[in-house]
Amino acid sequence: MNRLAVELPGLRLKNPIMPASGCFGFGKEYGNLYDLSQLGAIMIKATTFETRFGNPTPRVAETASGMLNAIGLQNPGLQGVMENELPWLEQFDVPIIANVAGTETADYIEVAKTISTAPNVKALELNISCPNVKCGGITFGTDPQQAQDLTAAVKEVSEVPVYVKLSPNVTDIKEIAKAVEAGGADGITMINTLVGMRLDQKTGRPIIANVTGGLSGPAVKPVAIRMVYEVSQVVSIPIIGMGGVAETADVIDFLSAGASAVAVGTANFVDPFICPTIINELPAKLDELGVEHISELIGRSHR
Amino acid sequence: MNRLAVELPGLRLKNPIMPASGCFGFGKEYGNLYDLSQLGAIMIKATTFETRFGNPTPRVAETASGMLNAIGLQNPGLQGVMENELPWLEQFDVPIIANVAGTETADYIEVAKTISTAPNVKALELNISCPNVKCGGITFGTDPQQAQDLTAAVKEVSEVPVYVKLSPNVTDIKEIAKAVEAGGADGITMINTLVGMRLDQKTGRPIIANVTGGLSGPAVKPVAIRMVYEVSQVVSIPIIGMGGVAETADVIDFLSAGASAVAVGTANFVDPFICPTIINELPAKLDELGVEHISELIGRSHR
Amino acid sequence: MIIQDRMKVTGQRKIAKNIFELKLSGKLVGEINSPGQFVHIRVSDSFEPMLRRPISIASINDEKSEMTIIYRAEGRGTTLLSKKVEGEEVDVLGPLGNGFPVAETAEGETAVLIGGGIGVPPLYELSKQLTAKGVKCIHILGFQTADVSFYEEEFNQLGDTYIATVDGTKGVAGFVTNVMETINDDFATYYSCGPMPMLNAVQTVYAEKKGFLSFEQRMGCGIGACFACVCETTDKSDEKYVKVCSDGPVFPAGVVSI
Amino acid sequence: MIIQDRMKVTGQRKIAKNIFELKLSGKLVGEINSPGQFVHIRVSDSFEPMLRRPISIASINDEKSEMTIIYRAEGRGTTLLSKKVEGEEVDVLGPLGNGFPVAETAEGETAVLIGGGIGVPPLYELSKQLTAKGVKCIHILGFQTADVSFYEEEFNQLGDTYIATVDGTKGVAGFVTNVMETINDDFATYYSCGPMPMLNAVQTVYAEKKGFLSFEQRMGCGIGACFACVCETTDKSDEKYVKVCSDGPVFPAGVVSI
Ligand SMILES: Cc1cc2nc3c(=O)[nH]c(=O)nc-3n(C[C@H](O)[C@H](O)[C@H](O)COP(=O)(O)OP(=O)(O)OC[C@H]3O[C@@H](n4cnc5c(N)ncnc54)[C@H](O)[C@@H]3O)c2cc1C
Ligand SMILES: Cc1cc2nc3c(=O)[nH]c(=O)nc-3n(C[C@H](O)[C@H](O)[C@H](O)COP(=O)(O)OP(=O)(O)OC[C@H]3O[C@@H](n4cnc5c(N)ncnc54)[C@H](O)[C@@H]3O)c2cc1C
Ligand SMILES: Cc1cc2nc3c(=O)[nH]c(=O)nc-3n(C[C@H](O)[C@H](O)[C@H](O)COP(=O)(O)O)c2cc1C
Ligand SMILES: Cc1cc2nc3c(=O)[nH]c(=O)nc-3n(C[C@H](O)[C@H](O)[C@H](O)COP(=O)(O)O)c2cc1C
Ligand code: FES
Ligand code: FES
Repeated sequence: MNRLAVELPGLRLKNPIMPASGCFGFGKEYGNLYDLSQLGAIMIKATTFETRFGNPTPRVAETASGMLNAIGLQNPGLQGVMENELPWLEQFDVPIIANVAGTETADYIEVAKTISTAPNVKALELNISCPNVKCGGITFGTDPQQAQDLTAAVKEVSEVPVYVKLSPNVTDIKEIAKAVEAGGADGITMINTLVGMRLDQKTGRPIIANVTGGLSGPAVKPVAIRMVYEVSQVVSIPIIGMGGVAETADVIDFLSAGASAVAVGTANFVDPFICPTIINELPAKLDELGVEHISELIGRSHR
Repeated sequence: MNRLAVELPGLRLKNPIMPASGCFGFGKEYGNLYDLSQLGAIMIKATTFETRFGNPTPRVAETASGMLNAIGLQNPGLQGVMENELPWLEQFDVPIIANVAGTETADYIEVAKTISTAPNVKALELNISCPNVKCGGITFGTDPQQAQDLTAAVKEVSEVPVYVKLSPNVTDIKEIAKAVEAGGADGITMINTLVGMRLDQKTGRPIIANVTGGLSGPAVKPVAIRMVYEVSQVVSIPIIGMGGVAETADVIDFLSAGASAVAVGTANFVDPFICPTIINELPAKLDELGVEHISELIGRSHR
Repeated sequence: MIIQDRMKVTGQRKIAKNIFELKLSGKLVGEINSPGQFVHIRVSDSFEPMLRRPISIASINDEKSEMTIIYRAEGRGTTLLSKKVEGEEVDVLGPLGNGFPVAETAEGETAVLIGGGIGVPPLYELSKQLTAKGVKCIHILGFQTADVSFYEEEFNQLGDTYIATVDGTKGVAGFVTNVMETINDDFATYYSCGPMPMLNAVQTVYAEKKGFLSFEQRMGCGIGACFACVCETTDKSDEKYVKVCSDGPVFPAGVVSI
Repeated sequence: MIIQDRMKVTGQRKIAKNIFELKLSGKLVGEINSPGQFVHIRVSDSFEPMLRRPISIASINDEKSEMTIIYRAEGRGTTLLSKKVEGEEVDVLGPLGNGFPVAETAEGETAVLIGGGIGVPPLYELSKQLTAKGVKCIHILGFQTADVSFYEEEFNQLGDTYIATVDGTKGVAGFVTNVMETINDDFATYYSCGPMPMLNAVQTVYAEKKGFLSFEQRMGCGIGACFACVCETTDKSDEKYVKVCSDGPVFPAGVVSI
């Protein structure tokens, strides 16, 4: 028996650890550093229908125990991802979760329909929470009805289970979670970034060219844990938790809060080997906690 | 001319630096460490009509570059504050901003009516954003209509200008800000804490007895700066900014974002002399920035 | 008076598994007025970790303006503290709180000092001051296991010292209460510091005795301003509370509701 | 190959106002393949500061597996780096990016190396490798003021070295371009690293020449995965872009849209 294996809709995970979307590109760079087959899954960078250049630079700024980013969904577009990125990833024994983004419903549908047919794409992650694009993205993520409708529309065309990625920039995240569940979501991924800003000390102007950026990293972990704790108690679909995971102990916290698997974002930049390191450390951590199988930890904060 | 002096409704501030509510008690403890007359103002701990014991302990937990608290508005009640706390503070040449809290509108009115008559209370800070009490508090802070109504009701009875303290736990803080301005608020203070959680590694249970707590400290500064930036562009009443101020550079950032004065919360626990230290460092900082008077910095991020 | 002092590390050594003895010198030492007071230590100049760490003063050397603290390096903060080397400076706020009342035991009387784990350190300075004034001290020190026990020799030099370890690897097998049962009870006062369940047990066994207990709570400010560290009192009439940091950490037995 | 190495500090000294020269040894040095590559340094084991800092490799000593970096201690991260002392370990990711092409200048030809401020360091290893293969190097180094200038002596030993300072406190008063105007233009190649406006000016003055420019951008990952460090290219046809960290930091003049 594999103590770390977790089964989720569409996903047979060797272990519950995967890089978060946008923090791992399409895997190539990290694939030069270690064998990607070690990973539970890979959440690839957001794919839009058209090629996107993204926002002007500077696109990142450092903050206390965190960072801001406003990449703006730069990606080679659906065709590029289908032709170059996904086939390259097929050499690894790892399920791919394709992060799908767009400006309007039609875009999402187009991308979802096509990308869900790629042989290694085992699930979609519907990005309704990107704070860094002018239209679409986050507006779907802050209105329950829109979130539900988009989920339902994408579910209709997708060949694989659909996870919806929630924005933390809302008054009541439980409401959005229930809406996407009602829309037919197979799972939830959370959280995307909190909208933040950093100013240049000398000029007083925003450092990020896009003015605002998304806050990620250990700084946001308390908010992420709280939201996973809240949402896991009001929906019955599984959650892939993220937001500030930087070490093995953080994974335990997300599982305890109610997540069934965990994604690692910003920490990949600090330590490019963080995902395999955590995977290797998990068994000893389970021993320390006196737990046989990792799934026993899920939701123990509120059991 | 005093380069640091700032004038706000009801408040003639020697300088724009004041301790934030709940992080300075009623001044006695810090009064043993330095002369409180140096401060621009003092925001005293939330006062409710009745004496409150607050939440069970543990009430605080540390997080990456921040902390969680769930004190639960412990305070000696209106009568105790009027009889013991405010008179003691009269020995100092410093305006007091009284943080007013309650469960329902009637409580707020009762406290506001009485406390605004104290000779050294120059303004009220309406706490509609405390995340750590079961009812009242934050619900007023997340619904624009309720926020507006409460503001209007308190304005009616208050003898001094009323500032409303906003919660960051909302989808659109601009909306709430506009509502309290419409309700007659003389100013806005922001931000209160973000709702967060920390779990015990061994048991997986929440560390804070109240389960959730309010996140403060440098970790939240990017969110606070973004919100001050947003709100200052849609209201014409002044803002007292806070959230993660820990050094002089942070003050510059809040002013640049659009605040007219700045409160220091959590950092008092790390360095009890932080307020006077910042006040002493400000003139040199203005020189460095080539600014004659501190008010020239206000809102320069979006001018 | 409470001061914020950049104290100099004059020595640091490991005295048991994960247990460190750190010596700090600075003018703060001149302000200490009773054993059992504590200091609030900033372990890093950055905001990570954010909060100060409360640690009891284990002994003081007035001539050298030096104090010793003993702590377990466990979490992020104390682990960083354990890396400080001689010559480095540490930002210390203190002395804080009210310590053990030495005056409550008269010359010639006997006092029993009961410590558990990292509650043991403040009892050392207490015993030094009590024995110096002619009080006979009996020490009962409880530890998890022999590996993490410390200062047996130091306490032995001041008075009879009994060790209890939960796993029996040193001294009596069991808890401090197992030792307490074997001790003559013609003593005047007891003083105790350790985990809550231990304080509770001690207070129950010695219900008839005059005693003083030192408490722990998670802290924010450490000086009484933030209301993080409150404990309810046994006086339920008026929702009374005390703050561990500024009213305590030492309270007469029976005051704090355990 | 890119590796993550805990490199040992073998020396650190201040060489100008706020400018430090740090020597690090470790197996990473064996992976460096061209001057102008950089490393991504984690300055603390905590998450504050969060991100790694990109710093160019200024020179390498293969026998000692040692490299030198030169940096300005300015913000939180570089200030922490400047506190590291001999014997400490530093977490370094590298070597990263593609450096200056030494092969583009043939033996016997002349190369002009133009550096500005903290853009000067990578030119030192470049000059060492060019001169070693028999290229004549002319160095033009621009600084704000004499106080922050460094390595004049080191560059002088490799070839003619001209200094320009904005305030005229050392060398020519003005910018590197003021020196460039006085230089014989029968050289084969130029290489440049410095602030954007300087690169732009250099590129414009030497529009007819073969040149290579090293760029800076704020970075996240440093290895090409996060798209933080993109620059638009002059090829506007297809929204083309390059990543400074993995496609650069060195590009042929004219490729990146400045
Ligand atoms: C008055 C007083 C005196 C103390 N004296 C000593 C002593 O002499 N020696 C010693 O080893 N320990 C002592 N402690 C306990 C010590 O403060 C904690 O072990 C320490 O703060 C834990 O920090 P960390 O960095 O190891 O853990 P982390 O897990 O990183 O701590 C996270 C946060 O929780 C707080 N915290 C965690 N455990 C405790 C605890 N048991 N009590 C209070 N706060 C805690 C920390 O201060 C910090 O804010 C004392 C505590 C108090 C209140
Ligand atoms: C490829 C490359 C090579 C470099 N080589 C050198 C060198 O050899 N010597 C040297 O002194 N400097 C060099 N720099 C610039 C150096 O990276 C920054 O000065 C440094 O990151 C600033 O960090 P800080 O802690 O001082 O500032 P902070 O203000 O604390 O930095 C905050 C954040 O902004 C980033 N940042 C700030 N300024 C810059 C900048 N100019 N370029 C990129 N990121 C920045 C930091 O990396 C950090 O993420 C290089 C930059 C790049 C991209
Ligand atoms: C540089 C960067 C780029 C990101 N791009 C995306 C993206 O394309 N799609 C998406 O859904 N989330 C994106 N995110 C959000 C992360 O997937 C993740 O939700 C967030 O960063 C919180 O996790 P962390 O704290 O571990 O980074 C990005 C985050 C960062 C830092
Ligand atoms: C321990 C603690 C107690 C607080 N109590 C109150 C309170 O009673 N009323 C209130 O309006 N805000 C209260 N706050 C919020 C602060 O006033 C401030 O809005 C927040 O902490 C953000 O600022 P900071 O990051 O500088 O701490 C409290 C914060 C802390 C940390
Ligand atoms: S720790 Fe703040 S009141 Fe005790
Ligand atoms: S820094 Fe991440 S792509 Fe260049």
